[in-house]
Amino acid sequence: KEEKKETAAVDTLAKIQKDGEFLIGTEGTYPPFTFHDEKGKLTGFDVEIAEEIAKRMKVKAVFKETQWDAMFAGLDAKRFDMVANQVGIREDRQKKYDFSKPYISSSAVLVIPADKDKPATFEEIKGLKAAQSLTSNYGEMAKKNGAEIVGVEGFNQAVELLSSGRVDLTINDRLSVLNYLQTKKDAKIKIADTEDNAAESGLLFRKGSDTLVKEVNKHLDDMMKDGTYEKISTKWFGEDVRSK
Amino acid sequence: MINVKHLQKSFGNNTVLRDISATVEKGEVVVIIGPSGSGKTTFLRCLNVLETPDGGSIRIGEEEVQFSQKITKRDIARLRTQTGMVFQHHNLFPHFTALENVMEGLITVQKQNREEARRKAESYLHKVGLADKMNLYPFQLSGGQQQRVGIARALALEPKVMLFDEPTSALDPELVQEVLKVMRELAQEGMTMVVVTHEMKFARHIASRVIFMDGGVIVEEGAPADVLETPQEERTKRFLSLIQ
Amino acid sequence: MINVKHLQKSFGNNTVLRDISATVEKGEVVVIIGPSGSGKTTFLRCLNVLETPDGGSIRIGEEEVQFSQKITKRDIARLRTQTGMVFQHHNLFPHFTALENVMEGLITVQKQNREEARRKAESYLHKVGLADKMNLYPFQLSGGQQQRVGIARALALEPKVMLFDEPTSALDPELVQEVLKVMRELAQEGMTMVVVTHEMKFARHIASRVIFMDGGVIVEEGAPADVLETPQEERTKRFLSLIQ
Amino acid sequence: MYAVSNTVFTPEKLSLWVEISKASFMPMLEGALYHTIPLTLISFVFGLILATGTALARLSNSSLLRWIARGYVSIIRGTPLLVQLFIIFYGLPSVGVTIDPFPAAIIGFSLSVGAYASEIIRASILSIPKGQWEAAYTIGMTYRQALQRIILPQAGRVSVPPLSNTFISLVKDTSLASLILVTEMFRKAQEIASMNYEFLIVYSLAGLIYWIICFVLSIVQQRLEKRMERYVS
Amino acid sequence: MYAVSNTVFTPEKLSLWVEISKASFMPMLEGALYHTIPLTLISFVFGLILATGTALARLSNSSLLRWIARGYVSIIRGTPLLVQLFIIFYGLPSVGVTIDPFPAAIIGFSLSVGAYASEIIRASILSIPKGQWEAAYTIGMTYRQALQRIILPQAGRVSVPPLSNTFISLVKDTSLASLILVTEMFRKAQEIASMNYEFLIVYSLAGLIYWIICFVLSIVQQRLEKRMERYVS
Ligand SMILES: Nc1ncnc2c1ncn2[C@@H]1O[C@H](COP(=O)(O)OP(=O)(O)OP(=O)(O)O)[C@@H](O)[C@H]1O
Ligand SMILES: Nc1ncnc2c1ncn2[C@@H]1O[C@H](COP(=O)(O)OP(=O)(O)OP(=O)(O)O)[C@@H](O)[C@H]1O
Ligand SMILES: [Mg+2]
Ligand SMILES: [Mg+2]
Repeated sequence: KEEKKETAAVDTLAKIQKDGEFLIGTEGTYPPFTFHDEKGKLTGFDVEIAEEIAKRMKVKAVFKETQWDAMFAGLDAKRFDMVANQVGIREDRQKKYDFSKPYISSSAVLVIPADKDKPATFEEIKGLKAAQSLTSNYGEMAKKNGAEIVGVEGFNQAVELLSSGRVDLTINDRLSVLNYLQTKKDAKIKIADTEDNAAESGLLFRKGSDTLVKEVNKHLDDMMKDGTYEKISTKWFGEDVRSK
Repeated sequence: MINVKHLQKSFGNNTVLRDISATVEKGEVVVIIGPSGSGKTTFLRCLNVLETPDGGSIRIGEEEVQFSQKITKRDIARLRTQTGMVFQHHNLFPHFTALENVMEGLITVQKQNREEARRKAESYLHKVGLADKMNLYPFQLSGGQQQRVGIARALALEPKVMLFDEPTSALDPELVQEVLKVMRELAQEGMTMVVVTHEMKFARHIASRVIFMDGGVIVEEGAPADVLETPQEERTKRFLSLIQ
Repeated sequence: MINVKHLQKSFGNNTVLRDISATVEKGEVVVIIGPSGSGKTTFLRCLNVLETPDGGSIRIGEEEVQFSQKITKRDIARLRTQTGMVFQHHNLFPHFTALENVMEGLITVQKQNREEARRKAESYLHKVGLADKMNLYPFQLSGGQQQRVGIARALALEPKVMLFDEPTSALDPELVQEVLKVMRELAQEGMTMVVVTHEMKFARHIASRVIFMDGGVIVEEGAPADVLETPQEERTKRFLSLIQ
Repeated sequence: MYAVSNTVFTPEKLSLWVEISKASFMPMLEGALYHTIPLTLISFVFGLILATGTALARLSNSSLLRWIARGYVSIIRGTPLLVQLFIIFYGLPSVGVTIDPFPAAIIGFSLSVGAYASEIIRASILSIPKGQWEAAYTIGMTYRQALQRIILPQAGRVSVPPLSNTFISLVKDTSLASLILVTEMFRKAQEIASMNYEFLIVYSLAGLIYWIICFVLSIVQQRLEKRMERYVS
Repeated sequence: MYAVSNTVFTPEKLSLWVEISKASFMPMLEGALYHTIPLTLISFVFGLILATGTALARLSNSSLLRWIARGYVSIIRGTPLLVQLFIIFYGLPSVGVTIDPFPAAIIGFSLSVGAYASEIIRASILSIPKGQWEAAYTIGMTYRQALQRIILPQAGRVSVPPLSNTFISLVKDTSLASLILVTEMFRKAQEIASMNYEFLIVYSLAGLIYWIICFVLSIVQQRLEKRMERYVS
């Protein structure tokens, strides 16, 4: 009991190195960032980035999959050491958590039903119904442009609502929309407008994981320099999505 | 008043009534005795069409039903209004007071108005000696009082014939008399009655006729003095020796 | 054999037994009669400590318990082994066969081995005339047979005294005799018995003594001929006139 | 299997709890009053009507009716409510039926209550002694009259305790309505937590509110039971 | 309230259903066999033990025991299972108790079954006529012997139908285990659906599998009931 108390007091990085395991929380249901392929294997951009970091730290990446809300609770409860799930770097989050340096930036796109041509631009969404997830930055954007927000669990539900004509639009992450359009050939949605003003995401840590954040940032820098990042990025998106 | 011809009733393979024929004149009190399982209850229930006979016919008052052909709900209803039934276990409606129990048939079935029904119900409860218990619920009454409410409930509908199925056999011995007293008075007023009972005193002194049933047939019938004191049949003798 | 002194029992405000004292000699058959609610059942249940008396004392065989002081589970157990009880409603264990019902007490309570218990149970079932029904479940037996199994179950434990609470009053009239016959035989073998019953014939011919209870006191007791034919007390006379 | 760490409750943590509770209590209560409770009550009433019909169908002589009722009960009880709501809200549009969130939720929950409660009502009807039917028939009542005047009032009393279970489950199940865009209480909790990231605290608070609702309900139930029991000893 | 659109079932859609069902059936079945079913069975067994203890506590003479049992039942039934699992898995670590996912799920579900089933078992014990206790006492049995040999076997029979409801609910409730990192069947469904975006199809399929499990269970229940009813007419 005494010994365990001691180890708990030690910082997260030391614990990871001692155990040889890096516990990473992720949703596992958010393609192409973190999802299961046809064989059921967990994969995706975030997963591979996290795996690469773990490799460079010479520890094993152990992924823990759960829902969005449980992901945060799990980080708080020290069930995991890090979250890799396209968590947008936002001020309110920074108050409670530490972020790595941004490892991806993506643009926002305006998505509308395929058989409509309104709204065509972000300016036209005023007064319309936008399906937005509680947890993303895009809801703020929609609100700022005067749309009426319909709260949803995630992108998939937003698409269902769009397809069934219950809402007029959703603003979402360009990369995941592109993945959707690629996967689902009979998609009933389309991209109407793109906002280049990009949002950045980072890996998420408990407050006080300074040494771990520093370590992860170092490996991220290395990856971006030696071409590993570009390789992973191109594999998933056909382009380099690093934050400029 | 009652005319039963070739009545038959089976439950599955078990033939309970085999070709019963019997007549009851207006004002007669017929007591049916017989061992357990001999079909006494089933016979009464057939008179009331709580069981549908398989064959034969029943005439009560002016109404006649042939059971060899298909019978309708209307036939059953016709026959049923002719009789009132009192069960071994009172079967009062537990959620109604004594008064409401008696009024229920008058209001719901005979569509009398509440005031009229109440007056009539009160007079019948008075008749069975329960003027002071009218507003009690069944569970607040003793077994003998419950039985008497049951009698009043049946009487209030002014049936041509009253059927009693062991009305005292579930009662404590000293409560038996109060129920028999009411039945005796009814008989003296000229009510036509068919009574299944093991009260030999009642049979001896009140019955105009006694029927001994066994194995689904009428084994012997006649004046009480004859059947009870000098039975002709072996089976009657054996049964009487057992219960006396 | 039994010695009861100043027994008292109330349920809340309702005093059911007021200072009952009575003695039963070895081999005596005492019949208790009295109107409903007079406390007959409560008296028997006190002898068996199914109800804990509020005061007085009970001695059965060598065991004596004072109820004015605090009694223990052990006291209850001591007294209880002295008596066997037969209820109005048989209370057989429905999930056991007749044989198992009789064996249960021998095995679970007296810790006899199965073979011995079976032999004993069989002999007692034989005694009550049920040698051929041993492997039937209670629901497959008639009321009279069920009561006889109940008697065998109590007898098998070889109590000093047998208590009967209206053992025949829930039975069809022609089944009464088979139970009374078993009780008669028991009495003739010298078993000490306390019997609550309304069977006047049994009281007259078998009882060594009759006790008439009313309102929680013993109103009158004595030889059957005296109490039943020439009662001294007004209350006894009234009761006897009601039930005969 | 479990490890003991040194993170325990501190005064700061406690004050955090208090602060967050204060901030989130009102919005959640609002969610409860405007959505959770109306949704529960309306669905329960419709569900009971449906359940009574289903119970009678299962007890009827028509084997067609019996089979329909059995199928309905089996499907609803055998599949998760989540899936049912999903199909009603997201599935039906593809066959041309689009229903608004609140009515869709009412339909979903009523169907669910209807299935679960029908078994309870059926059992209570069966628990009424056959003699009650017969007594009703002997005084000349029809099936319908006997049912309405004699059997259902008694069956109602018998089914209050088990139905209150169904009701309490329903209160909590309404949290699934957020899936089809009804902003009930648990949705509010999620919204609040997604802003302050204190999921544990906010959810616990939501649990507390549910518990209070259920507690109040159980008191109502006891009252009801007592009132209905006036006629049994 | 609802609108009719022109999107209806087409042959292509049907073949899509078939294809997706084929691809996702095996993984989901795996999830069911390796997680959903064991989780259900183990929790149910522990839950029943807990429930029996709780029922006896609620019927005991000790008012302390009675209050503990009442409190436990009230809290568990009054709050959503989701919140309970959340607290066990993400809340307890902050007071120093960290439990692995599978055992945590077992604890959560057992506590839940324990509370719901305790009410059922309590009612069944109460439904056994007092005469059975008395008959047991008169042949010299102790409370414990009477309970074990006479009362519980009979109460068990009475409680099979309502317990099977609890069991069926449990099967479906285990889907919440994904919240605390147990990859049960519904999690598999979510994984598959998030990859191919065919939520409606995949969830319906999951519903079908649940329904099959429940259907099989209800057959088992009927068998069990029949076997236990051999001694009543
Ligand atoms: N609803 C039923 N289904 C099947 N069998 C029945 C039914 N009702 C009665 N029986 C059978 O019919 C036979 C006669 O029963 P009935 O109740 O008419 O006898 P009884 O003369 O009234 O006997 P008791 O004196 O015990 O009341 C019995 O063998 C009984 O088991
Ligand atoms: N457990 C109990 N709680 C409260 N009152 C009771 C209880 N048992 C019996 N009584 C009351 O005690 C009184 C005597 O009852 P008891 O059963 O001893 O009478 P009894 O002489 O056996 O009557 P019966 O002939 O009807 O069996 C009655 O007023 C009854 O209501
Ligand atoms: Mg009969
Ligand atoms: Mg008594």
